Amino acid sequence: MKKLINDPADVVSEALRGIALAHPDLRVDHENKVIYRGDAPVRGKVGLISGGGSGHEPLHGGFVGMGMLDAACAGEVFTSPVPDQMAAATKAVDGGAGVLHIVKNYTGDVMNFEMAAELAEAETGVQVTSVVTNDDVAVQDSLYTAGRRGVGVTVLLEKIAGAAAEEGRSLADVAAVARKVNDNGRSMGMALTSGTVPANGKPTFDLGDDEMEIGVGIHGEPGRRRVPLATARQIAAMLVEPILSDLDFTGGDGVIAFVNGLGGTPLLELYVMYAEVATILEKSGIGVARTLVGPYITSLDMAGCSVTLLKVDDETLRLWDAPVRTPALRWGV
Amino acid sequence: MKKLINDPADVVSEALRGIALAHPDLRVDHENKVIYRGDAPVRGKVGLISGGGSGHEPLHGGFVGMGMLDAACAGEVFTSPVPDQMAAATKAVDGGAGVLHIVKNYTGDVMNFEMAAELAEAETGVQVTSVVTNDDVAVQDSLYTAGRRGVGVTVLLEKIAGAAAEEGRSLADVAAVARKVNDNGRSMGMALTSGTVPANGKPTFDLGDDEMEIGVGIHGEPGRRRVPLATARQIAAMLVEPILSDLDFTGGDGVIAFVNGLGGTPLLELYVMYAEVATILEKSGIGVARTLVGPYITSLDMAGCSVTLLKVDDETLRLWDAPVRTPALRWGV
Amino acid sequence: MTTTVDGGAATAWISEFARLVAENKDLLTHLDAAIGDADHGTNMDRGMTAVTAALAENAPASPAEVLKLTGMRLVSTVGGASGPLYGTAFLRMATAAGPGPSLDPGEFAKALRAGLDGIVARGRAEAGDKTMFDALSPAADALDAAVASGASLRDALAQALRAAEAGRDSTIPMLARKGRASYLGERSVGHQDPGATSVTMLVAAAAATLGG
Amino acid sequence: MTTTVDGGAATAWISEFARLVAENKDLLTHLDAAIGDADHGTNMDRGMTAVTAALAENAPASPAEVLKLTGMRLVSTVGGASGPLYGTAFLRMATAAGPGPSLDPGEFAKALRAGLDGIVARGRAEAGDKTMFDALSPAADALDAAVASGASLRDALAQALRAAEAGRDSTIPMLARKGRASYLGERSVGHQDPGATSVTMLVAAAAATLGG
Ligand SMILES: Nc1ncnc2c1ncn2[C@@H]1O[C@H](COP(=O)(O)OP(=O)(O)O)[C@@H](O)[C@H]1O
Ligand SMILES: Nc1ncnc2c1ncn2[C@@H]1O[C@H](COP(=O)(O)OP(=O)(O)O)[C@@H](O)[C@H]1O
Ligand SMILES: [Mg+2]
Ligand SMILES: [Mg+2]
Ligand SMILES: [Mg+2]
Ligand SMILES: [Mg+2]
Repeated sequence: MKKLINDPADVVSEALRGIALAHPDLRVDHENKVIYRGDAPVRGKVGLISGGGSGHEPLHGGFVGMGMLDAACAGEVFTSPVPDQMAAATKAVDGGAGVLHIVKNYTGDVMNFEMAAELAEAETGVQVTSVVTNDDVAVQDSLYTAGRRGVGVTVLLEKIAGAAAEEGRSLADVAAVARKVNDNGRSMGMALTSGTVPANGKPTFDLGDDEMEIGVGIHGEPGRRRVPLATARQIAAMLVEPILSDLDFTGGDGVIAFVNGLGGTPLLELYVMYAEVATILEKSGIGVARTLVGPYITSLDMAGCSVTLLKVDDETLRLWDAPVRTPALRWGV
Repeated sequence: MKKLINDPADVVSEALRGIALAHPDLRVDHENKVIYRGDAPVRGKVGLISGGGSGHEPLHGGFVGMGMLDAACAGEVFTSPVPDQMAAATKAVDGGAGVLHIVKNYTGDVMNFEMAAELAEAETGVQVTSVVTNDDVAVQDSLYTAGRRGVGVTVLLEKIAGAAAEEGRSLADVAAVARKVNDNGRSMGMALTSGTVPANGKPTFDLGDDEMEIGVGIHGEPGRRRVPLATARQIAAMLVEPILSDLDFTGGDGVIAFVNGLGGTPLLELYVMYAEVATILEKSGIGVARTLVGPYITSLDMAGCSVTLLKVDDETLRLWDAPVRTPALRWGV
Repeated sequence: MTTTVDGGAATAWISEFARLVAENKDLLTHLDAAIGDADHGTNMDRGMTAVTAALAENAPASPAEVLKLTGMRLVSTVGGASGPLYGTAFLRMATAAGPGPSLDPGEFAKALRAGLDGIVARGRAEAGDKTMFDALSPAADALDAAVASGASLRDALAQALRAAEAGRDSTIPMLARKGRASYLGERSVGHQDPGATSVTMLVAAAAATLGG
Repeated sequence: MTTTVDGGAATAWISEFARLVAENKDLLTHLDAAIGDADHGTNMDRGMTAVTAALAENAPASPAEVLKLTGMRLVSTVGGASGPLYGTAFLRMATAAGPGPSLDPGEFAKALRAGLDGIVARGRAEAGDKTMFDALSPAADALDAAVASGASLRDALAQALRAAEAGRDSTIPMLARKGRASYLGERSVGHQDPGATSVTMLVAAAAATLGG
C-alpha cells in the first residue's frame, strides 16, 4: 500500500489535525471528529450538518463554512459516523431555527443519523429534519434494495441548501430546497482502478489492466458491471445516457453539469471527460447553466470519475451563485 | 494505461476544449493552444503569461483570470510549448504596459520563451521581461547543471505577481515582486508511483511496491534517490529539512506553507502530510501565515506530494490575500 | 442439566464474541470487500475492543447491564450499518432481560428474540434479503424450539449454532436486497454475507460459553 | 568522386532523418525515460512529421531553403529543449549555406559546423556535458578533417558518422551537466543521451543520402 500516512488506524484523526491547522477559520472537535464553522452556532440560522465515512475528501469537511455546512462529522474510512457525533454536532450548531441533516442514502448513514436525531431531540428538544440524497442511477430504485446511493448531488445540495439557510429561511423551507435538489439531480460513476482502504492495505477489488467498472459508488464497492477499457467518449456515453433516460433534463433553465474525480484521476483527464459530457448534452438539447469540474466527492485513491446533472430553475441557480466560503468551494467572498 | 482519454495524441487539445466549455469566462485559442482571460488585453495593466508542458493541471490554465495570469500556453504533455504560442500570447495580452513571462527553469522552457520574446519584441515592439522560477532544492544549484527546477513556487508567484499587476504597477515593479517570491521560496517533492505519459502508455519509471522516490520534479523524471517507503512523518522530514537548511525561514512575517498533490494522491493524505509539515515548522519556530493544500501543480497521475515554503513580508501577504478569480484559485470576488 | 446466565456468564459470552471477531477480522473484511466496502471486520473489531475495555472497567453485575453496556459501546464506536444494528440488538436484549441477576434458558431465548426484533425494527430486513437476519433468525427459532422441548441451554445453543451456520451458508446464493450488497444486484450472488457471518460468531460464542 | 548537395539531395537527407526518427521513436523516448521525461522520441517525430509535410507541400529548391523550412517547422512544432536546439541548428545551417543551388563538400561541412555553433549559442553545452553536442561536435570535426584531406563527401560523411557514433556512445559514462538529465546527478551515469542518439541519426541520414 502506497499512501502518505502514518499508522492506518490514525488516518482520520491525523487528517483532521491537518484540516484544523490548514484552516484556522474552522473549529475541529477532535474527540468527536466534527468540523465546525468557526462562528457556529449562527443565531436564527438553520444549522446544516452532514457527515459520513471518511475517504471522500473534500466532502464533507471541505464544505464547512459560510454559505454551506455548519458542521461535518467524520466517520472512519468508508464507515458512517456514530450517532454520538451527529448528536453533538446537532446540539452545537442549533441557532434556534432547527437543524437539517444531510444524509447520503446508505443503510449505515441513514440509521446512524436517525439514532442521532432521536438522541439530540430527546436531550435538548432541537428540531431536526433529515434529507436523504439518493441520486445514483447505477442502482435500481426499488422497494427490494436499499435504494439508490447518495453521491455527487450531495455536493450540489450542500451548497444550494447552505445558501438558502444563509438567507435566513425556515427549516421547512431549507429542507424543501434540499429535496428539490435531490429530486432533480442524477449521477453515475465509473472506476479505472480500485481504491485501497488504509486499514486493509490492498485494493478492495482486482481489476485487469484492460478492464474498468461501470456504476461504482464512492466506497470502493464494485460497480454494476465490468467491461473492457474504453475511450473517454465511450465512457461519457455510458455515464450520461442512463442519467438522461432516468429524468428529463430538457427545457427549463438547463443544468449544473458536474464532472467529479474519484481521487486518483488528475484534472487533465477530467477536462477531457467534461468535453465529452458537454458534447452529449449539446446533442441532447440540454443547456448547461453552470459547471463544476474537479475532485469534490472522492473514493480514496480510486482512479475514475462520476457525472452529475442537476436540473435547475431560477431559484436554484441564484442559490448556487450565492457567496460561499469553504476550503473546497469558494466564491463571491 | 488507464486514463480517461481518447487518442493519446489529442489529450491536450481535448482538455483545452473541456476547459473552454467549463469556463465560459476564459477564451481559448485552440489553434495556438493558449488560454486567455476573457477580457484580455487589460488596458494599462502589465500582462502576465506563463506556460509549459501539459500534465500539470490546474497549472497554468487554471490560474488564468482576474488577479492572476492573462494567458497560459499549453505545450504537449511534459514538453514546453513552442515560441509561436508564447509570441502570440505576448502580443494578445499586451495592454500597453508590457508583458511578464513567468518561466519554470527547464532548458526547453527557458529557450522557447526566450525565442518567443525575441519574436514578439521584433514584431510589435512589446516590452517583455522574464522571471525564471527555480525553487527545487532537490537539485544542486550549480554552474555545472541546468540549475534548479521551477516547481511549487510558480503557483504562489503567479498569484502574487498577478495581484501586483492588477494594482496597476509597472512591468519593472511586477517583475521585482515576482523575483522576490522566487528568491524567498523553496520546494521539494517525492513520488510514491510514476506517472504515465499518455503517448508512452506505460509508467516512466518502475518503482517497487516498497520503494519511493525522493526529490522528484514534475515531469516524471526519477528523483535524486530511491528509498524504502516511509511514514508521512518521515516523508515530511525528508522534504522539509532540505528546504530549511537551504534558506532561513525564521523571523519576519512567517511563511505560506503549501502542500501540493502530484495528481494521483487524494486530499485525505495531503492533510495528513500538512499536519506533519506544520508540526516541523512549529518545532523550528517558523510561523505559518497562510496555507494552501491541494493538487495545484501536478505530474499527470503520479502519486506523491511536494512541499513549498515561501517566506513572506507584509506586501507579499497583502498581494496573496488580494481578490483572485480563476478556475483553480478564487477568493475575495 | 440447565444452567442460568448470570452477569459473569454474559460477560464471558461477550468476551468470547470479541475474541472470535478479532480472530476473524480479516475474514469478515474480506467477505465485505466482495460485496460491500471492506470494513465489516474492522468495524466489528473496533466496537468489540471498546466493549471489552468497558466491561473490564465497569464489571457490570447483571446480564442486562452487560448487554446494555455492550449495545451502548457498539452504537458509539462502530458506525456503518452494523453499529446501529448490533447496538440496537443488544440494547433490546438488555431491556428484555430485565433487572434480575440471571436468566434461565427461556428468558435467554426471549432476550435473543428481542435482539432479533430490534434488528428488524432498525433495518427492516426480511428472510432472504442476505443479511445477518438470515443467520440470527433461524438461530432464534432453533433456540426457542429446543428450549420449549426442554433441552438444556447447552444443547439448545448447540442447535441454535447449527441453525445459524446453515442460515449463514444459505446467504451465499442469495441476491442481496438490503445494505450495500444490494447495489451489486446479480453480482451479489455467490458470496457469503459478512453480517450473517459475524452474527453466527455471536451464537458460536454463546454455545461455547453458556449453559455450563 | 565528390558530389554536391543540391535542394533535392538536402530534401532526401531530411526525409531520411525523418524516417530514422520515426523508426526509432520508441528507442529515443525510452532513452529519455531513463534520464529525462520520456518525450524525446515523440517530440522529434512530431517535428519531423511536420517538416516532411512542409517539404512535400513547398518543394523548396535550394539547400538553404530546405534547411530553413526544416528549422522553422521544428521551432514551431517540437517544443522542449530539442525544438529550439535543432531549430536553431537548421536555421544557422540555412544561413551558412547561402543562396546558391548547391553546396560542395567544404560548404556542406561549414554549414554543419554553423549548425553546431547554433546549438552551443542556444544551449551553451560544452564537451562532456552529456548532450547532442557530444555526438555532433566530433562528427563536425571528422567531416572538416576528411574534407580538408580531400576525401569525397561520401567518405567524409562515413567518417563523420563513425565519429558521431563514438561520441554518442561516449555519453553513456558521462554525468549530465545540461538539460533535464542534470537533475539526476550521479544517477545520470550509465545511460546514453537521447539527443546525442537522435543527432547521430541526422549524421547517419547524411551518410546514407549525400555524396552520390
Ligand atoms: N437493513 C439491514 N438489516 C439487517 N442487516 C443489515 C442491513 N443492512 C446491512 N446489514 C448487515 O450489515 C452488514 C454490513 O455491515 P458493515 O460492513 O459493518 O456496514 P456497512 O455496510 O455500513 O459498511 C451486512 O453484511 C449485513 O449483514
Ligand atoms: N543545453 C543543452 N545543450 C545541448 N543539448 C541539450 C541541452 N539541454 C538538453 N539537450 C539535449 O536535448 C535532449 C532532450 O531533448 P527533449 O527530450 O526533446 O527535450 P526536454 O528535455 O525538454 O524534454 C537531451 O538528450 C540533450 O541531448
Ligand atoms: Mg462501511
Ligand atoms: Mg520534455
Ligand atoms: Mg461494510
Ligand atoms: Mg525529454
